Amino acid sequence: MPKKVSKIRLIQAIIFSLWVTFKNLFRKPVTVQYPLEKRPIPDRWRAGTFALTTDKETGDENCIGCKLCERICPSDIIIVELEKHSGRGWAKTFILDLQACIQCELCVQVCPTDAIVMLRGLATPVANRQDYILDKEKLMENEKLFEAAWAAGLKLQKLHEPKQTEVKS
Amino acid sequence: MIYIQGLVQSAILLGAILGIVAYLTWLERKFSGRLQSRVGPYLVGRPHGWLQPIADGLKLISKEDITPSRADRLLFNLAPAWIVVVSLLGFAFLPLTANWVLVNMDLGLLYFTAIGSLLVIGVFAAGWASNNKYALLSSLRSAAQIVAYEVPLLLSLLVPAILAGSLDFKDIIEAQESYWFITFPVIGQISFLIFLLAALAESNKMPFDLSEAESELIAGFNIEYSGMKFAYFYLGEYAHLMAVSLLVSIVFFGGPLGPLLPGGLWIAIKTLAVFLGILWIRWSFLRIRIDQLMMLNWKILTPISFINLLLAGLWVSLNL
Amino acid sequence: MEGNVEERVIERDFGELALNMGPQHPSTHGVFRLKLHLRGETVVSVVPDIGYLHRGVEKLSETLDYDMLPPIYERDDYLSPTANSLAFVLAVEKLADKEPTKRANYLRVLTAELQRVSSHLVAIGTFGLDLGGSMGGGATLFLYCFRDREKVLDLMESLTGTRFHTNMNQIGGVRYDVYPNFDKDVLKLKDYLEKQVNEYRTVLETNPIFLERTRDVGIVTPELAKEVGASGPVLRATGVSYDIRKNKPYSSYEDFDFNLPVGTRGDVFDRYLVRIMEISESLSIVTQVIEGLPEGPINSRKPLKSALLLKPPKGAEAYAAVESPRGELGMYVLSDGSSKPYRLKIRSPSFSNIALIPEILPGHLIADAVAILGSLDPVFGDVDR
Amino acid sequence: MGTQPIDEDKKKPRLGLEELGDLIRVPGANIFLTSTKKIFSWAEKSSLWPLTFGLACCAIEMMATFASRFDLDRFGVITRASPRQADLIIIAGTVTVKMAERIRKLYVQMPSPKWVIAAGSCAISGDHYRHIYSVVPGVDWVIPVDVYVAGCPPTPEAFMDGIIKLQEIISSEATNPHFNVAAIKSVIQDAPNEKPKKKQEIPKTGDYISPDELTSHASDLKDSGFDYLTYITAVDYPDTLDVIYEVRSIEKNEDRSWKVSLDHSNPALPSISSIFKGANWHEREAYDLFGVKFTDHPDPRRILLPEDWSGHPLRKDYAMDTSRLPYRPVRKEYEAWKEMLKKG
Repeated sequence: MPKKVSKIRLIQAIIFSLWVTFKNLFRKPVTVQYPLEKRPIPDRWRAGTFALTTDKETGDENCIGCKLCERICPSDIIIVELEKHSGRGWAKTFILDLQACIQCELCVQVCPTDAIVMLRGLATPVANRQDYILDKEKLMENEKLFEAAWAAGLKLQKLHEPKQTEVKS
Repeated sequence: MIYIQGLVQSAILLGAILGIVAYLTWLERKFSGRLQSRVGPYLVGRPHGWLQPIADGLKLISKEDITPSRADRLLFNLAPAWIVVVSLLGFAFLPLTANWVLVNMDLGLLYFTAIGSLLVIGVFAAGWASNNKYALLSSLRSAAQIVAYEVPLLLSLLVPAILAGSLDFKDIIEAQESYWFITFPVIGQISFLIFLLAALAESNKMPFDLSEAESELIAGFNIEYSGMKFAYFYLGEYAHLMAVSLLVSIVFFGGPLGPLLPGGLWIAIKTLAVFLGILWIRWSFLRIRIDQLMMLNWKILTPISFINLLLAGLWVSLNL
Repeated sequence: MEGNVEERVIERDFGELALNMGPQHPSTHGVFRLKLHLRGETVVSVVPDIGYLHRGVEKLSETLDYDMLPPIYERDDYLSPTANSLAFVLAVEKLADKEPTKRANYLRVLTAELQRVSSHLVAIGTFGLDLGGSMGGGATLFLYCFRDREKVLDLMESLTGTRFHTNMNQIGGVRYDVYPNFDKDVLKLKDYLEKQVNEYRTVLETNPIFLERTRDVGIVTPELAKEVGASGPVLRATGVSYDIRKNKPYSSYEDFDFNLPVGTRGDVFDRYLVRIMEISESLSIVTQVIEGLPEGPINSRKPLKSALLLKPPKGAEAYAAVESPRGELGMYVLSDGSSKPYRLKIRSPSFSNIALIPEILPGHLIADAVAILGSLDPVFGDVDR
Repeated sequence: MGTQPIDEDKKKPRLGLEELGDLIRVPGANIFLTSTKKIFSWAEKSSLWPLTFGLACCAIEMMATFASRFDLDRFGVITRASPRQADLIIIAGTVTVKMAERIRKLYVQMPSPKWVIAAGSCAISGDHYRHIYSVVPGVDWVIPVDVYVAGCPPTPEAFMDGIIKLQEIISSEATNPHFNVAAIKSVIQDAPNEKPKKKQEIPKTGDYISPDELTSHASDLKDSGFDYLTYITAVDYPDTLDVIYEVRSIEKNEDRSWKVSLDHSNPALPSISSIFKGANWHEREAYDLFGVKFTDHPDPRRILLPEDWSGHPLRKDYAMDTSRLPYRPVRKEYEAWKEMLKKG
């Protein structure tokens, strides 16, 4: 608890607060000049938009229409319709309504095939809110636009897998 | 003929001042930006946003002009004009070089402070006419504040006047040939400090910007003003600040006096330095409370400036 | 304008000026409305009005599964999101008798303490804004605090992917593990912040204007604070040394060694002091976490699948509280045996702290009222829920 | 109010230059006027002053965008606290019914031309709160929006993208296709009447006392050192309405909790706000959300919801009053939009 400040300390304090601001006058500003330069986006970025991935070798969609993401979404913005042919499930429709997304990444976490990922790129602002409804085509296109973030379903699930054997004896 | 000459001169002066004032707002934004380790205006007129004041001005012109339905229309529209006119009037008596002044007057210093104190009428009218409680509170605050701080302001300005033996700016400048009044031991510095504080209070700048206290009274007396009328307040505020800086540089820093460079340049440099100093103070301190403000004035500044004035008078009369 | 001049500005009730402050006001810290009655500039009486951000989270909880809920609560107290989800997760773990792993506990402490730092930096910054306006030194303090907060946010972003809505806590553990070199980043942050915090302390605690504005303003007595249920820095500033982290340790807080800054007079200055001292304490906890981070899994449950719904026993109820930057944040959960809570009550610290306002505001000037409100540091997502 | 969709376009023509162009019949006048218009729209986009106005989490991120690291001042964007001097209102956060009319008022107070950015999921659509009784599903039910910025909360970069997008809109002078509420009005339906669930027994635990003992119980506890009121809340059990109290002794580091069981038809019990001052607000909340009446309460008003609200939302049988708010079924809305797009 500070005592009553003496006169000399008072003047000191005034000079010190002027000094603190003065010091900053000659420091380089911390500003990142956004449209001109961009700050690095970390690997685990999940403030961006989404994409549906395709298999690198076969070119098939990864989504099997299992509806796990639809079930887990707290915001209830994912709509998946399942159709079955050629021995596996496919998403007939896949709609992700970015208007109400809370970017919790739960859909990514539960995905058993790494089909839905978050991207290291921002969703562009729109003048028409319907433009934020991402249907399957848009989500597939998104994959080419930005690179995917670190988190993917299988990776996260492996991280959460309780270790089989105790490490410590 | 003399009228036309005066008209032309004042038109030039007016244009120059308005241009300078517009760019002072830009300067403040850049300067405060650097103090706060950011960049300030940059993208409008790249680099460094030198078109920013022009954009602001043009935008304010094109905005809708709103008069609240229950406002006092006459006063509401008169107040911004009053503020601008009064703050520009001050420049008429301030010498800009050693021998160039629009109106030369024996009582220049007194007249300048008299004009300056008229500002309060505009502020009060604006606050009252807006029919808004925040504006009313703000205008009451600012009336109390400006009227109270006139006392130490004038008393501290009288010190240089006594030292120079005249109220004429020309004489004051001439008297500083040998030394600037700021360097006068004790008396000069005290009167400078008191003047600075009182001037900050009078022009509503931090730490005394109670009438515009954003966190308390939202925007103060100009809360209901939009578009160009608001721009007038902005303009008036900065013009007044510039006038005060100019006055300080003349009365305490020897105005146009200085080696090598021409007088006009010296006065510009000094004014700018004082202006930046005021900004530096502004962006470094918190606001004080209204009762503390009044306490500071009546219990500290006014007595000290009285004593200071007395000392100055004694010194001058003993030397004579 | 014709008409009675007095009638235009002055209310008819005995010369008092009724002033409406908010919900849009620069210094109400969100959407808060105060109906002030002024005599001159002195506040005679005050009627607070809340609920402008009432989003019905408690109702929403009854419609969602337990596993979907933690990210929802992070939007409540948006300055320290993990504290919210932590309280919920602890309550559900109590309810369903799940024990998180040790490493998960440490990581929960880590994010919670980092967010306490960032939250207190916002509190001090906006407090500066209240005292100094957006066109002066207050703005400078605000911007410095936000500049330093960005460093914390950058760390959170590299750890969890977003700047503050981390979604770190999950029932049974945490979502993310630390990345390599995380400890170096944390230590760098600690060194930087400690230097900055010391600088702010020297500037503010000797600054005559700051002292005049804050000392002996808005005094809360310990009795009043207890009766109203104030918690956090507001309670500790009155001299009551009570902190859930110390008194009822959760999430292995008992492993860490830290002090509780306690005030003496319960005024605005003490509340500021407790906050800024807690920043240093939190930084020390963070280093202790980094040093003692145990190996092991980060989650004790099987990986999240919507097929594996958590169903606590019927009729089980639990109350778990954490020390959020604003005070005791508790969650009361009642289960009806299904995968959704039957009833969820959020005991929010800001709600109780704000209830002090009608008690302490009268007698102060408007400028003090703003300072007092700032020193209570309410978050309206937390008040209104 | 929130329920009334905005059909009329709010924007006035800038400066009324179009009318002027018709009056002046000088060759080249129109070129002069278009270039003047261009200059003014450049000025407008270069000097956007937003209102100091934040609602929730997004406001914190907005503040961060104004702060040194991102510094919106570079765009010429500085905040004004008075709506009269603002050109732009950034809706950053959830819009509730209680707040909606204030937002409308603020918007009306701004001088035109004026712009609106809806930042964050809550402002765009109401987010996960959009079915909740007190939340407006998207601020465009209240005021017309120019730019939507997604995110929860949007990162500062997204905010700046939003500003840039708005600048593009201003300089292109495109009339923005505001969200057409009428188009989806057909799919807005009444909130589904929740079927009363089967009354299942939920076992109760804890100390129950009768309402008559309440005040004496509370004051006894207070005298014995339990002077800290933690919380008061209520639970709507299938058969009864229970009020839960919890107090604490800081010295002993102990909690005491007790419950009072009330009947659904007339839930009334004495107030303890004379014993614990803090009970005042907690009891008001219990009244507001559950309809528990506290007989000698000093200030028996609603606390969170507007005064004229009907019903007590946390009761299990509460049906949403759809005359106040539209209920938004996402899927149906989506289908309607799809059809609209198909039609062109």
